[in-house]
Amino acid sequence: MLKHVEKLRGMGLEANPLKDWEFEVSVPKERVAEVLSYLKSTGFKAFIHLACVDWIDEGEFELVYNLESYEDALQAVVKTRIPRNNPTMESMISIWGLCQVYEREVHEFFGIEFVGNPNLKPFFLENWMDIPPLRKDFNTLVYSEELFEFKEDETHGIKAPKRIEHK
Amino acid sequence: MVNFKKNSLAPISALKYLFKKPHTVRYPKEDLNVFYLKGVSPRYRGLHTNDLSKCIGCGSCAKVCPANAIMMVESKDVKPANKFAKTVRPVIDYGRCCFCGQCVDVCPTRSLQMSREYIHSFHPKLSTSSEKEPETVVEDFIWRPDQTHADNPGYVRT
Amino acid sequence: MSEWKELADYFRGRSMWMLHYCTGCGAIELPPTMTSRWDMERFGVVPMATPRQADILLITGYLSIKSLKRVVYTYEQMSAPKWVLGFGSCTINGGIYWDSYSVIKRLDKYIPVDLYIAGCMPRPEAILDSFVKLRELIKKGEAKGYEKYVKNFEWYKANQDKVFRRTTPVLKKPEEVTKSA
Amino acid sequence: MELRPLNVSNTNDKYKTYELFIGPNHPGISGNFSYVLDMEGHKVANVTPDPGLLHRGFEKLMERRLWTQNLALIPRICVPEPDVNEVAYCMGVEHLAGIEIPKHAQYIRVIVLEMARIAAFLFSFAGLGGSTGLYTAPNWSIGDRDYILDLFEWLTGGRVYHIYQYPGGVKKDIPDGWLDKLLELLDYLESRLPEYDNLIFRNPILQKRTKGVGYLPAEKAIKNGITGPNLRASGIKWDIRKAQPYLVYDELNFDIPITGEGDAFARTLQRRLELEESIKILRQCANQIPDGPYKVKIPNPFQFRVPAGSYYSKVESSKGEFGYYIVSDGDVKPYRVYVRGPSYSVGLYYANEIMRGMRIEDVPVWIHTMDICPPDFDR
Repeated sequence: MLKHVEKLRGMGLEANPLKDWEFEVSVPKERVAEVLSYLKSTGFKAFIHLACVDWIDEGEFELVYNLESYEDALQAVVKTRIPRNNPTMESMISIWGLCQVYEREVHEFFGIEFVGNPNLKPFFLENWMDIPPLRKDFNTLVYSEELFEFKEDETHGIKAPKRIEHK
Repeated sequence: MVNFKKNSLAPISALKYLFKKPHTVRYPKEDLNVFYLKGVSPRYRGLHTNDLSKCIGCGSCAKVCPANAIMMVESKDVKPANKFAKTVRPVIDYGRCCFCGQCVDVCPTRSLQMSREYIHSFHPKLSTSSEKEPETVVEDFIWRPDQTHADNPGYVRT
Repeated sequence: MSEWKELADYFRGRSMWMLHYCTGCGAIELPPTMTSRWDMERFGVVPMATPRQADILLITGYLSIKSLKRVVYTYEQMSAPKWVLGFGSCTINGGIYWDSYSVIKRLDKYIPVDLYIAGCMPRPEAILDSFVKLRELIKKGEAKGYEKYVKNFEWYKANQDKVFRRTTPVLKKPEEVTKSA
Repeated sequence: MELRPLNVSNTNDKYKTYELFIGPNHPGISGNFSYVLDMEGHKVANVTPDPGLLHRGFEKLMERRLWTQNLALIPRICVPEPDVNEVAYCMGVEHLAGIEIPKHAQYIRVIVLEMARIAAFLFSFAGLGGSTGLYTAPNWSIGDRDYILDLFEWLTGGRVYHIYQYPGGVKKDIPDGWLDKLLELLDYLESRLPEYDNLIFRNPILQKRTKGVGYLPAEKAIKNGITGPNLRASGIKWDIRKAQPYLVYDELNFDIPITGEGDAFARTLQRRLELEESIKILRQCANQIPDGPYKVKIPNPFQFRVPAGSYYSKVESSKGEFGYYIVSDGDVKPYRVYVRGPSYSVGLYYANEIMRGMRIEDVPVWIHTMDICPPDFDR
C-alpha cells in the first residue's frame, strides 16, 4: 500500500493513508483523468462510487472518486476540487462506462455539468424547477412546508401547542 | 449438494409435513409465545408510558427525537417534584414517532419508558369533511403518555 | 333492498383482495403476513397483481411525489367498493421524513384513507388486527372513503395538482432563501 | 455458455418495438421501481430504468440531524437487511472519532450482521420463488426468516428496524438464554437446508429457468462495479470479510464458496452455499463470545462531536459492498454522508447492457437473482 502512496507522491500529488488498506489522494482538477487511468492500469479496476461534497464556505465542490483493487485489496479515494459557480467537470466515461450513471446523479443533485456525458436528463426527481436539492443553500424544511402546506418550527419540539389534553 | 438431480423419492419425503404442527401463529386466537412472556418480546419498543410524578419536564427527550415527534406541553394536573422541576410534560405525536427509543435512553430520571402495547388504529368518521380530515387524523395520534400501559413495560432504560 | 346490501357488505368484508404493490418501506412486513407464519389468508385477504381485481390498496409507509402519482393512477383504476389502509406514521403526519423535500406528509389530502395504523412499520399482528377492524367497518357500512373521493373530487384534484403540476419553482430565488441549518 | 441470439424480426412496420412498463406496481419487481422496456416481440430491445420512486433525500436529511439521531434514520435505507447500514455508519463514526469498541461488542455486531445476512438470503430465495412461480419457496423461506426476526426482536426490541448499534458499541447486552435459542435456531436452519435443496436447487424446472440467463463473465462484473455474491458467482474470490477483515472476522475461520459459472443459477447457488458459511460463523461466535462491557461510554448526544475528516467505511452485505462515505467538519451534525448501495450500478447501468435480447419472462428472474434492492438507487 505504501508503494502506491510513494508513487503518487512521486507524481507531485498529496497522498496519505487513512487505514491499513485505504488511502486518499487529492488531485488538481485537470489531472484527474490521468490519475484515474494510471490507477486503473496498476490494478484499481473496480469503480466503487462518485460522491460530491458541497463546501459552501470555501465556494467549492469536492468530487470524490472511489476505486478498489481486488488483487492487492486496496481502496483509493481520489479527491478533487472544482469551483462552485457554474461548475463543470470532464466526464470519466472513457475510463469507466459506469460513471455515466453516477455523474447523472451528481448533476441532478448538485448541478455540475459533466462535459462528454451523453445523458444528463433528470433522473430521480420529476419536474424539479428549484436549485439542485443537495446543495447546502437549499433549505428542505422551508421547501416542504411550502409544498405540503404544514407548519413546523425548527426548535426540535420544545414548543407548547395549546389544544392538547391527555387521552 | 454436488449432484443436481433430484432422486425420484424426494416428493414422498414431503409427506412428513402432514404430521407436523403448523407454524402459523393464528393471531387473534393465539399469540406469539417464543419468549418467556406471551406476545411480543420483553424488550419491545411499543407505545410510551411516562411516570408524571418522576418526570421533571427537562425536554431532553424532545430535543433528541430524530422525528421531532415530542412536544413539551404545560400540564395542569401535575405538581413539580422539586423546586427546580417544571410542569411541562412530553406529548408524543405518533404520526411522527419512529419508535427508536432514543428518548428513553436520554431521559435523566428514567420516567419515560416504552411498553409492549402497539395496537392503535383510527378510522376518520364519514361526517368529517375532507378538508378537516387531515387535521382530525393528526389530532388522534397525538397524546400524552402516562401510566396506562405501565404494567406491561418493554424497552426501559436499565 | 337494504338486506341485500348488508349481505353483500358481510361477504365483502370476508374476501378483501389486497393489491400487491409495495409502495414504501412498510412493505417488508407484508411477506411475513402473506406467507406461512402469520397467514392473512385466514381473513380472506389475498395479494392480487392488478388494480382491477383488488379491493384494498395498502399505502405501506411514505410516498414520494413520483410514487404518489402512480398511486393515484392505481387508486382510480380500482373498482368502486375500494378501501385504503394507511400504514405507519409516515401516512399520518410525515413520520421520520418530516423535513424531506420529496415525501408527502399527510396522505389524506391526496386520497381518502379508511383506516390508519400506528407503528413505524406496524407488526404483522397490527396488520391482521387492522384487517379485522376494516371488516367491522365494512359490515357497519362506515368505510365509504371511495364515495368521499367522488363527492369532493375537485378538492382532492386541487391538492394533487399543487404537487404534480407545478409551473413555478417552490422556493424564491436562492439569495432570499436563508442558509440551511 | 453463450447468450441466446436476438433473432431480428423481418417486419419493419412501425410497431416493430412497443413500450412495456415493468412498472412500480409489479409483483416481479423486488420493491417500488420501474423499468421502461422497448420490446421486440417477446425479447427486450432497450431498457431505460426509471428510479426515484423511493427517493426520500436521505443524504439531505442526515445533514440536519445529530450524529446519533441518524441511527434512527439509517436502517430505513436498505430494507431487507437494515443492520448493514447501522454497522457501516457506526464503524465510520468510530474511526473518525477514534473510539475503540470492546471485544464483546464486536462479537455482538458480527452476530447481528450474520443473522441479518441469513435473513436476507432467505428473503432472496423467496424473491427467486416469486419470479419463477415456485410459490412454496416464499412460504418456506419467509416463514423461517421470521424465526430470525423473533430473535432480533428479543435482542433489540424491534422486529425489522433494530436501531441497536451505537457509536461505541451496542445499546443493550445479550439477554440470558438468548445464545442457546440462537444455537437451537441454527440447528433448525441446518436441518432445513436439505429440504430447500430438494425444493429449489434440485428442481429441474427452476434449473431450466435460471441456467443460461444473465450470463456475467468475470471482467465484465468488475467493470460494472458488481460486488458481493454476484461477483463471487462469476469466479472472483473477493470477500471484504476475508480480504480487509473488520470487527472480529480475522479470528473466525470460514471459507468463501465460489460457484463460478456466472449465470443466474450460479448466483442462487452461491447464496445457498454462503448461507451455510454464515451458519458456521454464527456457531463459532456464539461459542467464542468473551464476557465484557457491551459499550464504551461516549458523551451524550448533544455534545458528541466527531473531529473533522472524511472516511469511507464499508461492510460486506448480502447484496454486495455497502459503504458510507462520511465527511465531518467537527460539528455535532455530519457535514455530508454518501451512501453507496451495492445494487446501484447493477440496476441502473448494467441492466441496459444485459437485458438486451433477454426474453420477457427472464427479466424478473434476472432482477431477483442479482438481488436488486431499489432503495439503494434512490436513497
